[in-house]
Amino acid sequence: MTLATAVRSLTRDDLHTLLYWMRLTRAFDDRVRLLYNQGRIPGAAFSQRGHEAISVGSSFALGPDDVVAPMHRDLGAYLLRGMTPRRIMAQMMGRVTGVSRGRDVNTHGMGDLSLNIIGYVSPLPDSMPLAVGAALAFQYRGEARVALTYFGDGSSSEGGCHESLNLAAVWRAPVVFICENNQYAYSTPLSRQLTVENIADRAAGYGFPGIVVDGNDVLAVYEATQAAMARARRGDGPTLIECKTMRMLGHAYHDDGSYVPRDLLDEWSRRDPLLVYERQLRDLGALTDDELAALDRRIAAQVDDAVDFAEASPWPAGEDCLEGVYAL
Amino acid sequence: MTLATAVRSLTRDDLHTLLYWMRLTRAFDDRVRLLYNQGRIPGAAFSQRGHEAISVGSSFALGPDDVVAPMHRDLGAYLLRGMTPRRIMAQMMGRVTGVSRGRDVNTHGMGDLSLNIIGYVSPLPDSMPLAVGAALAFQYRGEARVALTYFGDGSSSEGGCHESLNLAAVWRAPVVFICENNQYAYSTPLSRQLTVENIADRAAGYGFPGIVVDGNDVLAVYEATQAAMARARRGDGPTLIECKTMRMLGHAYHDDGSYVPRDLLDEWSRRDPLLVYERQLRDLGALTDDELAALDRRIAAQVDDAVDFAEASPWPAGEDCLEGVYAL
Amino acid sequence: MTELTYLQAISAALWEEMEADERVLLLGEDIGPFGGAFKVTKGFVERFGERRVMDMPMSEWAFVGAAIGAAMLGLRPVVEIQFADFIATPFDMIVNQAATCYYRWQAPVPLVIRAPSGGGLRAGPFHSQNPEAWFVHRPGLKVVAPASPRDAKGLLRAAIRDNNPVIYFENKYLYRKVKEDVPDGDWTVPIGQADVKRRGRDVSVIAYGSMVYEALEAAETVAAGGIDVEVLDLRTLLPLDRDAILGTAERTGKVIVVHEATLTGGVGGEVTAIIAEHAFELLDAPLVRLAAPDTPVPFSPPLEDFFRPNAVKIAEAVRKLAAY
Amino acid sequence: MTELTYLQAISAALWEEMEADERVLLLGEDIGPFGGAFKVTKGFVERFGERRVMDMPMSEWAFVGAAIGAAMLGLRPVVEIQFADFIATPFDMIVNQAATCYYRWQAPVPLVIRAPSGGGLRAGPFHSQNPEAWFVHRPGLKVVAPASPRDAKGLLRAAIRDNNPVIYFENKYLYRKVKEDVPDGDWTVPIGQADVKRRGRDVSVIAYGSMVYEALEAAETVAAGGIDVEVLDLRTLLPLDRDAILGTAERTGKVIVVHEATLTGGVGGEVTAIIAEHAFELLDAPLVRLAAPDTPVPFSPPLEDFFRPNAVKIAEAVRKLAAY
Ligand SMILES: Cc1ncc(C[n+]2csc(CCOP(=O)(O)OP(=O)(O)O)c2C)c(N)n1
Ligand SMILES: Cc1ncc(C[n+]2csc(CCOP(=O)(O)OP(=O)(O)O)c2C)c(N)n1
Ligand SMILES: [Mg+2]
Ligand SMILES: [Mg+2]
Repeated sequence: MTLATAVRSLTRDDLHTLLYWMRLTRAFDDRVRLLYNQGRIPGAAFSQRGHEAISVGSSFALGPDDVVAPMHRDLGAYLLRGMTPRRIMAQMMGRVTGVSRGRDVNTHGMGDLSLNIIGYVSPLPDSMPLAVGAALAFQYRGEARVALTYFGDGSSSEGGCHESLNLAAVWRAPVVFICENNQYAYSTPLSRQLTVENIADRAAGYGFPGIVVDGNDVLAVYEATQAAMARARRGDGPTLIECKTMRMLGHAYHDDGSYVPRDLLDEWSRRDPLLVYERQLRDLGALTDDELAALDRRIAAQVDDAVDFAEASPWPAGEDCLEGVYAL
Repeated sequence: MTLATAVRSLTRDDLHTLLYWMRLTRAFDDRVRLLYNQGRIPGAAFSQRGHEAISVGSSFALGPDDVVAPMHRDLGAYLLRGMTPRRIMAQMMGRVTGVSRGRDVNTHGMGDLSLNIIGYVSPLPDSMPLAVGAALAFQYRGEARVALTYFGDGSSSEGGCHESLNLAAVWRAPVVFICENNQYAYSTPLSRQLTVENIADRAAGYGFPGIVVDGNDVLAVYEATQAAMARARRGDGPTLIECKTMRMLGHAYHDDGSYVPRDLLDEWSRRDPLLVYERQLRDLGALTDDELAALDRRIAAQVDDAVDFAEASPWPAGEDCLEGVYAL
Repeated sequence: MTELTYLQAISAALWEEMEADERVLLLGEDIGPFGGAFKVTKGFVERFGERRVMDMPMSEWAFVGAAIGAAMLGLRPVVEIQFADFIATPFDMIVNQAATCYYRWQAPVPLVIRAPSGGGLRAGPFHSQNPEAWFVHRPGLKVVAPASPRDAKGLLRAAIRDNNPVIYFENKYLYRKVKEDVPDGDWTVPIGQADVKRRGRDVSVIAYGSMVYEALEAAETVAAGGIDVEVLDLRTLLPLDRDAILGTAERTGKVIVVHEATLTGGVGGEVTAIIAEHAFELLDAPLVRLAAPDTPVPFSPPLEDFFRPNAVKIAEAVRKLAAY
Repeated sequence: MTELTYLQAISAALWEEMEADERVLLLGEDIGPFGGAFKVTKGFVERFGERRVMDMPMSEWAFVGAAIGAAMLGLRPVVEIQFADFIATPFDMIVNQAATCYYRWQAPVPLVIRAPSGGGLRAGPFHSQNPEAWFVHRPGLKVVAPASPRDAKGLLRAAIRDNNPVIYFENKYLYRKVKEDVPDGDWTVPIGQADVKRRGRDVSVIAYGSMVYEALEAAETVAAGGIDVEVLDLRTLLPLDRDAILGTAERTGKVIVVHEATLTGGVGGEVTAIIAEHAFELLDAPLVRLAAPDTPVPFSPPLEDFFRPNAVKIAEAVRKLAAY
């Protein structure tokens, strides 16, 4: 999407909405890191830095009835789809007010069917077939809804990735797969994971389009997703969109990520998705200093509020763990 | 391989050796079907008809130290690699003299490391990573050996297929994968399994060659495998060879295969691998009626002998089942 | 009442639930035109169409996962795993995904996985397994293993209507071997209730699946010798019917737990432990387990006959225990 | 003697076996330059090179399968599954392939699968599991679960030298929490032998993994009240050391079996059943199991603390049983 097209298809409000979600994602994530380092978040938490354009740009393309199955670097998708910072922060802290009521850790298990969000489990890429199944339900009932899900470069090597892509192809299912190629699976670089340049090229093996986009350009991600959603909604089946990016911090906050070459990070930090987008908006004359400052103030207040809410929320009672293993 | 090339690279003896293994495979399989129908073979047995050129042509390309992991339609490979008709028939009948001593059923579990044959388990495609691992062992010790294995069109949809191909690629492992595309997985036609013309095209997603050959032309299969083996031995990594063929009978002998369209079978019966090869040899002037008759007599005698041997072999004693669960 | 074989009872439950509830659909390998490896779904695609009777590519992990996703979005999928032995392939999807979604984020997963299990058919190590114990060790799942046509039908109906993932182990050996009158109409066998299939005073045999028939046969055999055996059919393996287990232990004071699965780590250990913990004082003799020995399921008839528990072996164990 | 933590003991065993035997190689995710998620293989790639310390793409099923193939062809691979929770992914390859090749066609599979297991670390439902019971129900596998640094080292050595697939459950909670003098030199702890970690006359606590320490702590607590507890550390879960289990039951007549895994279908059932079958007459009280409740492993500290068995709960159970 050129800036020009973006401006044609998106209102100024839309452009600011995107900015808001990206910056909220960044600010929330920065706070999580801080809290984690202060020992105020038990367990672990995944870094989001570098992934904001992907999670926000793609989920912005969803219609209200579409379903999304975000993964561990898709904080932006959860937020954008209506999961409040309060609930998510309480989730991070294991409080009863958290999405999973203290049962699951960090972004795991943050599903809410009333928001059309499917939560994820840790084994990867176990959300892919769920999205295909959601798409199957839409087809089954003749609904014009689409399912969107995500997987990493590392997860692309798992057998389940292949099975899910193939099943979606055979069913011509209304599903969009976003591959977040951040060049590492934990500490393992691409060179030890696969032998091809683009994961998206594998889509040819399933007979549907595989597209490569700049994962640090929120408008590009949005446009590609939007087109793929439209295609799926038309009944033309799945699309695989590979977003090239870089994980800018460790895998999770206990990991300093020091195995990533410094200059690779330097190079990508110049392409920081927030910087890129801010520059685009300014070039368009669609963002003023005051607007940005006001937005950031609003965001900071929201994040503060989320932390206050979470820390004021009660811990679950021990014996609560026994309840609700089975649905009635 | 044109006939002319074949004649250049293969001796008349070689050509007759191929003929022998193919016709032995056919005769043995025909006998198994007969015995099964007579209730003389307990359990089940997979049909081999149509697959003779693939199993024989590919395994003929193996050097003595190479390892093969054949599957359920690769009777020809077991025979060619030195598993005697006697042992195999006794295996089919569950006798102590069978390859697995009565423990496993039909072609399952017919491994013998002294023959460089890896046996298979029923879940598919569970031999693929074993072949990759054998190839890893060769690399590890710097041995110029190659591993060869097989999988079906149906098995190509399993996640393990993808993982194995990718792992082989990342390791540049000396392994050759033969995809036996017989157009059905049990009763399920290709159209319900995948959306692309050639499974071999998926090799592009792993950065190694994917080749399509006529699976009913033993010389073509041999030539392609031979080239792939040489490539692997040179250290240039894996190859995927897709052999197009047709399963001419039911999945196994309890299945009449009546779901396969009659005219599809008719069409392919004209391309019967034994007929094709016989014609090729006759065109070359490399086969006389007398030779063929003598060969078939020799084969019939061998199969008779195998049946006699198997039926004269003792059943295992019940309590034998307790022994040998663990290696010392 | 209609006389049905075990297999017909399963088919009937599927058929009737599909007639009654548009949300029910079937996924599995070769279940469409072919009617399934065991013909359980013969005629289904003709009646319900390919939309509701879906032939799957070989990719158990993904189609179980897709069934989970579809279940979350309002369908009620019934998946057939062609042989229970292949349930190890989608294992992760079952134990990590299906079993935990409700606990973690309150997403019900109304999913049934049908797994034809069991031996005695000369089918070797990979078409004869009884892997139920793995799932009994996974909170969030329910596990059933009916023995009679009546229970097969009633439990499958209950499983389809349950809002949790239910693993339904159907015993292949029984498919065409057992037959009984099954009531018509809309009734279920509640998940979680064992059933006393024979009342007796001297020894309890607790069993499930094909072993229920072997136990009943053994009971007849020893009855001639004056031993009165009670046979408890567990029917559901998770949750186990603790009251029924303790009840039979209390009534006879002597208990044998029988299963076709291998001994070590099997469901028999759990049942035995429940009794040893909660009915210890009522016992008149050591608890006894009778199960397959700890080996893969061997193929050759003499080996499999030795391997598989049966009425003769049960009768022997009953006699010994009665004499204790 | 060298003082080693549990983690150091594991590293040391790997290191020394790699030094001693060129056939030993390591496969796993992030085990190379990164040194593994828990740093067990820190420094290994520098010493042994990428040929012997292989970082894997995420494809557990295939790399376990490749390890099986390599093992058949003469290598002795040690695979790290990053968290035991992910062992459900290559489950088929372990239970169907690795476990059965020797039985079926006499191909030894000298393979070790290291699986860091256990909770108490606020890691939630998928980084805290204790899935050992699944494998205990699979003939052809061996399963070990050491508690002490000494056993961790000796059992890992024995596992690497064993010609069968061994699942080695290492308890993450213990990695840096326990430390002891470990003898130098070439010795092993034989697979299949339990160990009495504390002698006592009144009550036996049978445990493994992290629960051994909780049991020992509980024993100290109740000793003040005059209850003398014997603690048996199973160490190997398949094959179980029947003699040691029956021996401790005989000595005290009162047994509690403890594990961190969830109760139903856990290894505790098997151990309890063995006693109820073979030492019934020597028992002075009902058998008792103490395990995690039947739920996924919850994350939040109060939930996990409630969920996880510990010394306090064990001491309470011991007091109750002693008073029986
Ligand atoms: C089946 C499975 N194996 C291993 C892991 C451990 N693990 C968690 S995240 C991760 C790396 C994931 O890499 P990628 O898919 O590229 O996603 P990223 O974290 O880079 O966004 C690994 C190995 C897992 N979660 N699931
Ligand atoms: C994991 C797994 N799922 C299902 C089966 C049951 N099954 C045995 S053979 C077969 C079809 C195999 O098709 P293909 O790979 O094309 O091989 P073919 O039999 O056609 O040679 C199926 C579904 C199996 N063996 N393994
Ligand atoms: Mg990544
Ligand atoms: Mg096929």
